[in-house]
Amino acid sequence: MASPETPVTPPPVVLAARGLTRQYPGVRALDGVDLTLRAGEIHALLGENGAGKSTLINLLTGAQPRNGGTITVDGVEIDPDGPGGAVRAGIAAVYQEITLLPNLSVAQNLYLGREPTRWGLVHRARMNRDGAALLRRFGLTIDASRPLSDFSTAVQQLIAIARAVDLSAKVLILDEPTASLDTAEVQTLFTLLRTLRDQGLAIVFVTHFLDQVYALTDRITVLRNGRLVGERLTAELPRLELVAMMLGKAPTAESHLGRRPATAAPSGTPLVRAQGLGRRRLVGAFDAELHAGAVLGAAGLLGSGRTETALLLFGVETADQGELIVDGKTVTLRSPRDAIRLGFGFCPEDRKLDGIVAGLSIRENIVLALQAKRGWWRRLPPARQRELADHYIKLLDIRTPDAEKPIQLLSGGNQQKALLARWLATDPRLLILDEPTRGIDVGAHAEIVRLLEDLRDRGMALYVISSEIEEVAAYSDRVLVMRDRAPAGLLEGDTITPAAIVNAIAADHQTKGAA
Amino acid sequence: MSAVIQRLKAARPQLALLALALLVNVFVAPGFLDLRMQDGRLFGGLIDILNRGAPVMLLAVGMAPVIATRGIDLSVGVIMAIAGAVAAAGVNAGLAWPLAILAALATGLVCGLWNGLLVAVFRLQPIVATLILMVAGRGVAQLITEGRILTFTEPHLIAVAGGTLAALPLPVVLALLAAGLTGLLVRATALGLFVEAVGTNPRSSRLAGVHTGLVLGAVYVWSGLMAALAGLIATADIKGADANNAGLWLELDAILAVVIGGTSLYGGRFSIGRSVLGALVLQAMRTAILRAGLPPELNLVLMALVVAAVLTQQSPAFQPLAARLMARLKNKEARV
Amino acid sequence: DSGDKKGLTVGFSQIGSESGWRAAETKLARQGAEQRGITLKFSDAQQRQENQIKAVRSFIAQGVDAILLAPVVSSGWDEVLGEAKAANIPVILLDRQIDTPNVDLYLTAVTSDTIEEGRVAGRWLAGKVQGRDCRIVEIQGTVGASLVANRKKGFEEAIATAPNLHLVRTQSGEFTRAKGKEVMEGFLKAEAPGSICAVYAHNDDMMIGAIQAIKEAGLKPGTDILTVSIDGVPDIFKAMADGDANATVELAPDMAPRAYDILLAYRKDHAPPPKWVQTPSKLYEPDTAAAEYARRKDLY
Amino acid sequence: MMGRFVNTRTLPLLATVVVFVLIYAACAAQYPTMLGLRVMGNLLTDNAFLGILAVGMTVVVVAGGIDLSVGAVMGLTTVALARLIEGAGMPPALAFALVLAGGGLFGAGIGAAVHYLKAPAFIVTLTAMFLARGCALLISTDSIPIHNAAYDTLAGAALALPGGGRLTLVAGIMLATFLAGGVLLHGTRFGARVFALGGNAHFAQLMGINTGRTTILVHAFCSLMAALAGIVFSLYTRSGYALTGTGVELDAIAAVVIGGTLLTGGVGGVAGSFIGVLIQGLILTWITFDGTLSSWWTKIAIGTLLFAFIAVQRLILVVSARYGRPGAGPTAPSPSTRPRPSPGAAAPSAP
Ligand SMILES: Nc1ncnc2c1ncn2[C@@H]1O[C@H](COP(=O)(O)OP(=O)(O)OP(=O)(O)O)[C@@H](O)[C@H]1O
Ligand SMILES: Nc1ncnc2c1ncn2[C@@H]1O[C@H](COP(=O)(O)OP(=O)(O)OP(=O)(O)O)[C@@H](O)[C@H]1O
Ligand SMILES: [Mg+2]
Ligand SMILES: [Mg+2]
Repeated sequence: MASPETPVTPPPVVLAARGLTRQYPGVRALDGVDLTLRAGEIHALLGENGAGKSTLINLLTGAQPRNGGTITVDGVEIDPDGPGGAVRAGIAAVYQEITLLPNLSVAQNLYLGREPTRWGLVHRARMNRDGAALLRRFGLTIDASRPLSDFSTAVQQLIAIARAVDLSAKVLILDEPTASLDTAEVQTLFTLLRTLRDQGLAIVFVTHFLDQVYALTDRITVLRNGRLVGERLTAELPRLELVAMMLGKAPTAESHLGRRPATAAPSGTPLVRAQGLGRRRLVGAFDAELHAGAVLGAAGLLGSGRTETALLLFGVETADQGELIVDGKTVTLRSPRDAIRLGFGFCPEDRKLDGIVAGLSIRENIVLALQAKRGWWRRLPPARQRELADHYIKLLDIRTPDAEKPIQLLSGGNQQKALLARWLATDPRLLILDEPTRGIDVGAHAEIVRLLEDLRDRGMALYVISSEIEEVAAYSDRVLVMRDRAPAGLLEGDTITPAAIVNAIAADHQTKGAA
Repeated sequence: MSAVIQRLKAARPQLALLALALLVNVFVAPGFLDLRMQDGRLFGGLIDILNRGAPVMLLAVGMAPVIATRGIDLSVGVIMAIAGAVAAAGVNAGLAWPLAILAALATGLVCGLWNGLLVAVFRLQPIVATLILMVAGRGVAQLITEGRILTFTEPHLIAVAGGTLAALPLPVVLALLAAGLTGLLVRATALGLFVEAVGTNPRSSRLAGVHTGLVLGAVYVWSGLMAALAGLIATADIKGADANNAGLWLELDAILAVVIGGTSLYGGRFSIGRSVLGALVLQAMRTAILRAGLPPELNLVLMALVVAAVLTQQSPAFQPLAARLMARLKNKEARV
Repeated sequence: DSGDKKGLTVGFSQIGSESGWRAAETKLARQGAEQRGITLKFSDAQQRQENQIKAVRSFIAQGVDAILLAPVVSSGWDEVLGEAKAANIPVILLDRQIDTPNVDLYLTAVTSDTIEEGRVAGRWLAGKVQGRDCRIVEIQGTVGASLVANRKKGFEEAIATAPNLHLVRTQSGEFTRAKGKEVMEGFLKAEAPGSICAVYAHNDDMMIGAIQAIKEAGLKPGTDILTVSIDGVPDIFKAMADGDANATVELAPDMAPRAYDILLAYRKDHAPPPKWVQTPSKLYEPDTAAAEYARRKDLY
Repeated sequence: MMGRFVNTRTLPLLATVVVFVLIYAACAAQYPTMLGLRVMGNLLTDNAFLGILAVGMTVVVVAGGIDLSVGAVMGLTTVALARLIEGAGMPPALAFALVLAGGGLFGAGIGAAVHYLKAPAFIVTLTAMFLARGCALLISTDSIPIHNAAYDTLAGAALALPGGGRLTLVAGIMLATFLAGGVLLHGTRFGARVFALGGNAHFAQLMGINTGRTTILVHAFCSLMAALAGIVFSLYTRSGYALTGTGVELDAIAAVVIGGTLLTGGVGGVAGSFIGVLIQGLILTWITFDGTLSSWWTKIAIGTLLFAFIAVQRLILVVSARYGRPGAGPTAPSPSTRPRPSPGAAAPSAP
C-alpha cells in the first residue's frame, strides 16, 4: 500500500462544495453534502451503489441543476450552467457511462469544442497528430483519425480520461474510470494520475475497488444514502472501518473471497457443449462444456474475445464453424430467441446499450425476458408482474422507492442488479454473465457472488466472464482463458488459482497490442 | 376502476385542450353543444366532430404504435386512397359489398406489410421506406380510378359512412371500436410492452428475446389496416373514390394527433386513448376555424398559432411556469 | 427516336392529375394526338412549376416540334419560353393565360375566360332569384390557386349589380368533394336554419360534396338551396338531371385538340393565329342535363 | 491502398455515386441527348433551389433534427421578394439581404422553440410550415411577376457551355452553396458541434457543447438556405408565388437520405445530398424524355425508381460489409454489440 507522505501544512483548497442538495421526484439523491478538494491530492469518493457519488459529480460540473448548496473554486463562488461552464472554471470530468460520441473520430472526441484551427478551419492533420500523441501518454498507440466506434470499451474509457485530463486545469473528476480497464491499463493510468497530482491537480476518484483506493488516493470522502458520512485521510482509515462507514454497519464475516468450489466436480454429459464454435472475423474456434450446477469462468485481457464467445453461445451472432450441442442434440442458434427457448439467459456487459430499456419501469425491465419467452399473447398478469418485481427488488436489494420508477433513474450498480433479475425471472438452465459485478459496490459484490454460488448449487449452469481474476478463481469449476480472440487454455479443479490464471493470460504478454 | 382514473389523469392535458377547443366552437357557433335525436340518430356539434374526426382517429390509432417503435408512416393517406379505390372499383365491377370491403381492407394489409418489410427486414429508415409508398401509391390509386372520381351507389358501402349504429354515425362507432380493439390488443397482451421496448432500445429488446422484426412489421401492418378502414369511410362519405385527393396530407394530421396525444417521436411510451383525443382536438380546432367565418386565407396561420399554443402548453419547460402562474393567481384570489 | 417520317412530335406539360376534369383534358389530349398522327410526349408536373420548367427544357433538348403548356401559375415563364423561342419551337398555352410583357413568347393561348366563368354563374343566380333577398355562401378552390381569385372576382362583379344578393360566407373547399362537403356542413351549422338561399362553388366536385351535405341536413338541394358551380363534369349533369343541382358553367376540356388544329394550320400556312383562342363558358341547366350527361360520361 | 478511402464513412457516398453513374449510363444509352452538356446544365439549373435546400436540410438532419418548413419558407421568400421589389420598388440587393435576414431569424425561432420547449423538430417545423405558408398567402394569393432590369440580368447570367448548354448563375450559386456547406460541416468547429449534437445531444452537452446555441444556429442556417433557395427560385421564375415549393421538403429530405445521411443524426454529409438531388432530377428527366407515362404511371415510376435506387444502395452496403476488407485487426467493431453508425443500417430511427 502506498502511503503518501502527509504534508505538514495542508495544501490550499481548490474546490469547496458546501451543502450540495439534489432532489429528484421522490428521491433526495444528495442531501447537504460537503466536499473539499485540495491542490495536489487524489480524493476518493466512496459509497454504496446509489449513495449519490455520480449525482455529486453531476452537480459539480453543472450537468444537473442543484437544489441547494454552493461551489467555490479558489475561493470564488461559481455557478456552472453546464459542463461547458465547469470546464471554463477548470473542472473536467469523466462520467460513469462513457459519454463520448461514437460517430466522431477519436481525435474529434478528444478536441470537441476546442479543435485546433488554421485559417479558421479545423486543422485535421494537427488534431490527429496531437490526439495520437496525447493517447500515447496513456499507453495507447492508435490512429486517432479512426471512428471512436472502432474501439473497445476499455480504449474508449482511456480516451475519455485523456480528454478530461487534457481539459482539466484545476480539478479532474473520474467516476469509476477503472471499471472496464485491466491491470496493466490501470497501472498506466495510476502512474499518470500520480504525475498530475504532483503537478498540483486535484483529482476526484470514484471506484468500488478498495485496493485501488489504498493504492492511489490520499483522502477519502464517504457518502451514504445521499448524506456525507465523513472525510478521512486514506492512510489513517483502516479497511474495515472504511467498509463500515460505507455500509453503515460492520461488514459481515467474509468481505474477501475464499475459494468455494461446487460440492461435486462436474461430470457426466454437459448441458451445453460447444465444439470448435467460432465465427470468422469475430472469434476463433473454442470448446466449452457447461454443466448443470457448475460454473465455467472466462478470463482474459480486454478485447481477448470473451464477450464474443458469449455472443455465439447466446445466438446474438451466428456461428459459422463448429457445433453447439444442447441436451445431446446439435442446435443452431440464429437469434437470442432460439437460445432463450433452450433455457439460456444472458446479462450483457454494456448495460446502457444492450441491457436496460431506459424509458420503461423497473418492473417492465425485470419481466421483459420472461414475457418475451412466453410470447406476446400470454401476458403476465399485472399482479404477477408486480409480485416478481418486488420479489427481486428485495432479493437483490435494488435501491428504489418502488418498481414503477423508470429504470434509468437507478444508479449504475442498481441497474446491473435489475438486469440480473430480468434473467433470474426466466429461471434459466444456463445463465451467461458478462462482467456481472462491474460497478457493483463492496457489499453488493459479495452478495452477488454468493447469489451466483447459490444458483449454481441449485443446479444452474453458469458461464461467467469477469475481469476480476480473484473472483473468477473463487467460484469457477473450470476457467476458459482467452487470448487474441482465440482460446488459450482451460484450467480445471485445483489448478485454478489467481496466479495460474494470470500466468495463462500472460503467457505471451508482449503481444498484447494497444487496443 | 383506479386504472381508469389513472388513465384519465394521464390524459389531463389532452382533455383540457379538447375542452378548450370545444369552447371555441361554442363561441363561434352558438348551439354547438345541442344534441338532438332524430330518426334514431344523434345530431349535434359534438357528433359532427366525432364523425368528421373518425378517419384521423383511425389513422392515429394505427400511427401511435408505429411512432412508439421510433418509426413513422407517411403512407397512410395514400393507403386510404388505394383502399377506397379498390372498394369502389370492386362494387362497380359487380363484386358483392362484403367482398369489396374485405378487398379494401386486404389492400391496406398488403400495403402495411410492404412498409413493414422495408423497415423490419430491409432496414430502411421508416421515413424513406414509407415515402416510397407515399409517392407510388397515389399513382396506384389513380391507376385504379383512372384519375376520375369513381362514384358508386351500392347502399351498404355508402352506409359505412352514412349508417347509424347505437344512435351514432357508423364512422364514429367504427373508430371507437378500432381504438378499443387496438387498446385491448396492446394492453391486454404483451404487445404494448414489446412495442415500447423495441421503440426505446431495440438492441436490449432483441437480447431479451423480443422478436423485434415481428413487432416492427406488425405495427406497420396494423397501421395499414387502420388506414384502409379510414379510406373506406372517406370514400363512402362522398359516395365515390377520389384517388387524387383522398387522404391527401392526412398523414401529417395523424402524426400531429399522436404527438398531441403525448407520444414522443423518439419512440417509447404511447397511448391509444390519448392519440384519439389528439385527433379530436385537431378536428375540433379545424371545425372551429372552418365555422368561424374568417377569410380562408387565414386558415393556415390560425392552425399554426393553435398548434404552437398546444406545443407550448405541452412543453416540459412550460409546466413549472404554468404552476407558478397558477400559484400566483391563487395567491391573488386568496388576498382579494 | 422522335420526328421520324412526317409525324409531328408535341410535348405536353400538364399540371397534374388533381381532378376528374384534369384527367379528361389529358385523355382528350392523347386521343386528339392519336387521331391526328401526332406523337405526344406527356409530362405530369404534379402541381409544381419547377417540374413544368424542367419538362419544357427536356422537350427543347429533345427537339420536339411544338410544346403545349398548361401553366400551373401565371408568372415566371419568360426565361424558359424564351429558350423555346430561341430553339424555334412554338408554344401553345392551354387552360390558363400567363403574365408576361412579351406575348411573342407563345404562339397562342387556348383558354377560357375564368373571370367570365364567375360572371356567368353570378348572372345566372341574379336572374334566378329575381329580386328576392338571397344569402349566398361560396366554396372556394384552394387558396392561392390561380383560378380562385378570378372565379371569385367574376362572381362578385355579377352579384354586385343586384343589391338583393349577399355573399355571406366564403371558405375554401380545396377543389375536392370531401372538403366541399365538410365546408358546406359548416355553413349549414353556422348559419341560421333555412337562411342560406344559394351556394356557389368554384368547381363541380366541391358542389357535389356540398349537395350531399345539404341532403344530409334534411334539405333539398336545387330547391331549398340553389346551386351553381363551374366545370361541367358528368356527375354534376347527373345531379342536375336528378333535380339536385341547378346550373353549371362549362369549362371545355378539349383544349389540346383545339391547339393541335391551330398548330397544324400554322405549320401549313404560317399565318399566326390570334393570341387568344377563347373557349366558350356555356351555362347548362337541368333541361339539357340528361342528354349532356349521356354525351359526356365516357369522355371522362 | 483503397482502404484509406473506402471506409465506413465514405462507402455510402461511394455507393450513391456508383448508382448515379449507373442510372445516368442507362438513361444515356436510351436517349443519347441526355449525355449532352445541355441536359447536364439543365439538371443543375432546374434543381438549383432543391440543391440549396438540401444543403440546409443536410445540416439539420446531421444535427439529429428535421425541417419540414423549408418549402414554405422558400415560397414565403419568393412572395416577399416580389412584394418588396415589385410593390415597394426596393433594389434587389437590399431585398435579398432583408429576406436572408428574415429567413435566418425565422430559423433561429424554430431552433429556440425546439430547444427551449423541448418539442420535436418534426412538429415545430410543421407548425412553422403552416405559419410560413399562411403568411405567404396573406401577402398575396396571386403570383406576382417581377419586372426589374437587375433581376433580368441576374436571371439571365450564364456561362455558355458547348452544345447549347448553359451554366447559369443559379446553378453556380447552388454549387457554391454545396461547397460552402461542405466546408461548414466538415471543416469548421461549428460542423463538429453539429455532428456531436446529432450523435448524442446529451453526451454532447456533457462534453461541454452548448447544445441550445448549436440547435438554434443549425435551424437558422437551414432557414437561411431556404431563403436563399427562395431567392434562387425567384430568379429562376422572375416572380413570386405563395404556393411555390409545396411538398419540396420531402424531396429535400429524400435527397439527403439517398445521399447516405442518417435521419437519426450524426452521420452524413453534403456531397451525398448533391448526388441525391441529381438522382431525383435524373429520374424526372428520364420520365420526361420517355414521355409516354400517364400521370399515375409517372408517380408509380418515381416511387419505383426511388425504391430501386435505395435497394441497390443497400445491397452494395450489405455486400461490402459482408465480403469487404476484413476487420481492422482485433479491434474491429463486433457487428451486434457495438452501436454501428453505418449508414442505412439503423433499423428504427427518429424522424
Ligand atoms: N434522474 C434521476 N431521477 C431520479 N432519481 C435519480 C436520478 N438519477 C439518480 N437518481 C437516484 O439518486 C440516487 C443516487 O444515484 P447516483 O447515481 O448518484 O449513485 P452512485 O453513488 O453513483 O451509485 P453507483 O455506485 O451505483 O454508480 C439513486 O438512488 C438514484 O436512484
Ligand atoms: N460491448 C462492447 N463494447 C465495446 N467494444 C466491444 C463490445 N463488444 C465487443 N466489442 C469489440 O470487440 C472487441 C473485443 O473486445 P471485448 O471487449 O468484446 O472482449 P472481451 O474479452 O470480452 O473484453 P471485456 O473484458 O471488455 O469483456 C473489442 O475490442 C471491441 O472492439
Ligand atoms: Mg455512479
Ligand atoms: Mg467483453
